[in-house]
Amino acid sequence: MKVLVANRGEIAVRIMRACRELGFRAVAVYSECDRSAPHVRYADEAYPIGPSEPRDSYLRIDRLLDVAERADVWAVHPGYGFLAENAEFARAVRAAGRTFVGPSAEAIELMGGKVTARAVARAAGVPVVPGTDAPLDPGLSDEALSASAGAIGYPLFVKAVAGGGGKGMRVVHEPSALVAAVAAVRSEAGSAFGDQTVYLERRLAATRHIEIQVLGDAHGTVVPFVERECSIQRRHQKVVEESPAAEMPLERRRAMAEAAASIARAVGYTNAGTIEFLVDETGAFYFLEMNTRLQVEHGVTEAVTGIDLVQAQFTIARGVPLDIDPVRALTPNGHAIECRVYAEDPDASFLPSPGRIHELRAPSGPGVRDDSGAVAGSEVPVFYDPLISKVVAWGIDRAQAMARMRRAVDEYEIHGIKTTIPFFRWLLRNEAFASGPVDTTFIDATLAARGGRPFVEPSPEAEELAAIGAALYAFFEAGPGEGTSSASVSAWRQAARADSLRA
Amino acid sequence: MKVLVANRGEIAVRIMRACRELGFRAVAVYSECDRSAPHVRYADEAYPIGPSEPRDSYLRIDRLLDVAERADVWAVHPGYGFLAENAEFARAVRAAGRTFVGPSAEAIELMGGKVTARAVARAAGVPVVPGTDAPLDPGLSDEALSASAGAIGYPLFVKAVAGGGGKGMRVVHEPSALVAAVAAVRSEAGSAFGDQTVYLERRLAATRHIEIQVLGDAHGTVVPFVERECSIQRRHQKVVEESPAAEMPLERRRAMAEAAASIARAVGYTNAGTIEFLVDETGAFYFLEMNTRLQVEHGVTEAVTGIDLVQAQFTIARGVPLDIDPVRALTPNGHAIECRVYAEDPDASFLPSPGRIHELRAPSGPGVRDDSGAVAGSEVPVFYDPLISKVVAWGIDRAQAMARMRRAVDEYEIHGIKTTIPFFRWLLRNEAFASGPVDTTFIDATLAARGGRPFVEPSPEAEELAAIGAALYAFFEAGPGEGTSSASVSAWRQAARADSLRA
Amino acid sequence: MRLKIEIGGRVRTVAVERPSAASDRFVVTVDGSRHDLDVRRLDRATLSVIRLDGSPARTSHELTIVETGLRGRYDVQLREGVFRTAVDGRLRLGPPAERLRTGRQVVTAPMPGRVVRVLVAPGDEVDQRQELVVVEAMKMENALGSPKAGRVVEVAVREGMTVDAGQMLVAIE
Amino acid sequence: MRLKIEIGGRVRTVAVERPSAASDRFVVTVDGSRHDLDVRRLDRATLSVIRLDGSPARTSHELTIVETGLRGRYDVQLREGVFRTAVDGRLRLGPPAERLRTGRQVVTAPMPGRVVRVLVAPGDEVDQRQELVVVEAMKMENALGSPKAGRVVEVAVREGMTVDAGQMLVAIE
Repeated sequence: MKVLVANRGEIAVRIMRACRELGFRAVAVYSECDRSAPHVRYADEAYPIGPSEPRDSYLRIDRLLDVAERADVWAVHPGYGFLAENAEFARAVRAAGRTFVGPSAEAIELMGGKVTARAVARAAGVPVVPGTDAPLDPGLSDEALSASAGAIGYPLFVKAVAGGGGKGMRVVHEPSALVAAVAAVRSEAGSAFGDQTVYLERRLAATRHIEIQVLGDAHGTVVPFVERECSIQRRHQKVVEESPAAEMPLERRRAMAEAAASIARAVGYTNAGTIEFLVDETGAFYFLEMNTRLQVEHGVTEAVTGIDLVQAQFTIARGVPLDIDPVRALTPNGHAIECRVYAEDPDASFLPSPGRIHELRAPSGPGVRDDSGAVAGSEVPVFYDPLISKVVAWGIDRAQAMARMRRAVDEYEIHGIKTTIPFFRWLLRNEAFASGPVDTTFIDATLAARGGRPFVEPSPEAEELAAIGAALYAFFEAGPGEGTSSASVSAWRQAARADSLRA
Repeated sequence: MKVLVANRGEIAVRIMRACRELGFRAVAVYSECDRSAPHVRYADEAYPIGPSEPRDSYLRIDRLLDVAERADVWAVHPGYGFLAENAEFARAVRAAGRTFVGPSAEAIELMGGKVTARAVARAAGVPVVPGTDAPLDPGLSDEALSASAGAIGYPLFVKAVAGGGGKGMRVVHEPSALVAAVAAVRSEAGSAFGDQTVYLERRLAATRHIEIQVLGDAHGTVVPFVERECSIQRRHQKVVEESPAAEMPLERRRAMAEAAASIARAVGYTNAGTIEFLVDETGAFYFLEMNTRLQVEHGVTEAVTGIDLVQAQFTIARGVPLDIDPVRALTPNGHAIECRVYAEDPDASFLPSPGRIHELRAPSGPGVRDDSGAVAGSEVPVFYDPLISKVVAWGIDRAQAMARMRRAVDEYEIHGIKTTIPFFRWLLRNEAFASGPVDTTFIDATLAARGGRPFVEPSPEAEELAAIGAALYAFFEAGPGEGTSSASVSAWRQAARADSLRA
Repeated sequence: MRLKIEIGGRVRTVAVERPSAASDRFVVTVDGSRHDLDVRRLDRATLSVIRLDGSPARTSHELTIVETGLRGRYDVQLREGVFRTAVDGRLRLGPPAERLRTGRQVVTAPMPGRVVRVLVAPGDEVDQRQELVVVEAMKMENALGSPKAGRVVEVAVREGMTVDAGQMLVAIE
Repeated sequence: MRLKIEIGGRVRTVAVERPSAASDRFVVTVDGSRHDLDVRRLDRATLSVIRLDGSPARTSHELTIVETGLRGRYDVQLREGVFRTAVDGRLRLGPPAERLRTGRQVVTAPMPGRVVRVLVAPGDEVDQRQELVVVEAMKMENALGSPKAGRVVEVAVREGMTVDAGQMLVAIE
């Protein structure tokens, strides 16, 4: 039995690990720049699918179907990103007589459109963030638009119906900026998603982003899981997640789980999905959107429930009824935190930092899990999401999980590129984060308050030690004759000569 | 607050991780060959304590006390092995006004002597393996000895009172071999432990080795934990452990836990300790011995209970009352297995294989923990225990834990020395092991049955691939001119020339 | 061996002495203050250093030194973070921090990507860190901010353009 | 390039061809059977190999090659295990397996240690795998067994002696 993993990076390795554990052979696909990537090296079989640009390889449904046929796989797992929420892909895989490890194409379509998803939630009796009930009519006059916006209230978001991953949205603080923002999001969404449709949504103040994982099987069972808190975001994308959420009364947990399950049931949802909510300061929650695939941060849920979500996806895909104790799924055992190690420079507004990883030593030991898509020598390509690995720390309570995560990010050694590790070292020592929940503006507010100061500020002692290190390195590189005064002189001369050659 | 970790290797790193999580600075000690070892690199401070031979460094109480004073630590953690069960060390640390992270010197003495420990167990109403109630009188006549042995029954063990770690014991199958065996063990024990005292113990047939972890605090609380099964042994030393034991009725678990706790209470035991039992085919259990320190295999207990035993050791050492839910401690959440990666050749009767590790890539991902004392480039010295790292796999049940461990040992890459990894790859595919408990003779019986066949038997395809790999390597090493026929000729010539130079 | 080493805009004079080639003890003097060290080179890039003096005594440090490709410029990684260093005193790591805020400054693309928004035009007054251009790369929109308050003197790209790493986007004066 | 490669006592004739230096495609022929491969050298010791033929097709393999210190002798590590190989046909990996059981055989210490027990004397008849000497090393007692059934012709150590790796302990005929 073979499985095609139609993805790359850490999630491809994660899925292949589940394949090995379940006795499936894993078939990898790779673009040109990924020939030597860890997911190819980990696979049992590997097929090239085109140039490095995603649209020429990982987004090519035809080539993926061709590999599925040549390798004769029983199932295709899409991971997250790329084609994971593409209904056409799900349909094509099934039309080819193979199993798509995910929900029905209809569920993907219904919940992938933000406005239809809001309608589903409302119909299921779940509160949604205030906003327009339907997409904006493309021919709407500026006056009608203003009236519509006024009824919702400012600040508000202009959002593309097809948007996602922090793209296709813009915040509007006052009426004068509304028309331009709608035009801009339409244009962006048209080029990014091929769909100019937009709608308006209230921007709630001081909200937390809390989501509920669900699993649904082919027999009508839907199991909701204990929530994940995902409020630490930059550019509307998560970098830190935890489970359970801090300060989550049992009653609210049950209400959110029930809301999520009723949305999933309303669309006959199968396989893994996640319902995202915004929670305001009063504790009221509002449906935000549904992700119809495995979530990046599924590991924190695995840590506190003990349920392997990827294995469960395969169980569901095979049509086997879910055998999960709903109490186990909803009752967190301890606390888990995830830090996403991105090739990004936190000291430069989290700008991507692609390149070659010289050295990579991931943390380990008690309570620490690392899911990586890179090794020493790996190149982080410019073509894809810059996620390198995900560290999950588990503890018997939040304090122990945080202490272990602090220890883990201190252990994490990666050289050659900038990563989010220095941000995590700062965050895990931050009072506000340690003492309780923070809202989704936390990183932006932090960056603004720090005014460009680096997250890890060097002490004079550390600078001195760095100078010592550079000097020792130069000493060793100068060769075995070093250490006598005459050798020092010649090293000076050598350096001078080399410089004059360069000048 | 600083802690002196009076050990080396993986356990020193494990303890230092707990130190970092608890906010203590970790002070390492090192022998000559360990200057660049991972535990030194991980530490905040590091002190040399002498030559590589253990008796000149890690066993030097005077030097350890000197470091404790110079670094001014509040506590000394002995790990396992070396001085961990040395009452004199515990006493000396405390006499110097510092905290010894372990039980009282009196408890170490009482439970470290095998005959006194058996007396404690009997007095606590716990069955012991049939044997002599007192050490053999050195002046005992051969006839009296034979009578004593006959009363116990054959086969039996001659055991040194001070023995441990598989040393200082010999099995006797028939009366004619008795006198010689007693003389041999006396002589061995005299040179190894400085104590010639021996006793006799029945060798039970087809027994399993099952042990109970306990924690005791300074306030009289003793918490027993769910059992560990440790029947996979070579040379009476464990290589694989799991928790819970297979086929363990709840009633027997409670009975064993209660027996262990009553022994601990009987000696006012504080800190971490483990009571080892033999369990026969009927399920009857017998006290074997007590280890008055942290156990190598503590990680499987941490995996199924969520309780950090090393952190708990520090909590106890500070005099803080234990705050552990006894139900959590005794109720396994899922199942965990540990494989000890030793520098030993399983295809040569597990002979040690010291040397330099060229490459080391440890497994990771869902449910897998690796506690390592080595990195690529590390030397496994000839002076110490050859344990490289411990892999623990957790699963929601035994089948999932085994599948994950199989995946993990398949992922484990280590080059340059022989390790027990090939044995684990075989074991995790072995029917007898998969289907239930095995007894302590499993490895010996397996080795005998295999008659020297390697644990991982090469397929013809694999041999062919290895030939291809060697050829490709030779091709690349021959340099960039390779690939044309003339270059091939010159490579042949080079090889011939190099050979003639060597000849 | 005597070296000039620049870190964070400050140049230090560093002397390295190994009293005996048979020993791993080094004496390194930084701007006149002396450090006794036990040094092991674990591999080409990795040093294990134990300080034999100081308070607390005998602190253990692991340092990784990565050559950046420019002669004498190393990235030194400690537990505390990464430090860009320039060895021998003649290679300046760009202008000192104070000078960054004055004169003509050029904003370049930090990675290859596509310009998705240009938010300023020549002549615009901008604040420090005000967003100038948004470049999409690695699945993300990356807003590039102004290095200082000033006036936009040149905009070298337009929306939709593909840019290479290091390519000039906007100049500020 | 043509090579003789010995693994497990069997010598194979292997030819390596790289049709174009611009491509990563290799054709390797082993004893006349041809393999088309896509080969990447990830670092000096590590190769990623995808087979372009065979059934199943396109299997992915990672191979690590470690030089043993003896010219032409490499340890090749695959997922399936480690293979000791001798390249170029002139270095034999010791006598073939059948010969191991005949003639004079020497048992040597596999690691430095201390002899704690000598269990045989010259003239003793021993079975295959019967324990001859116990060497204590690395905290363990290691019983060294006879490579074959035969007679002890020499015992070169006594209890208490310290031995080096490779030092002869016992000879069997």
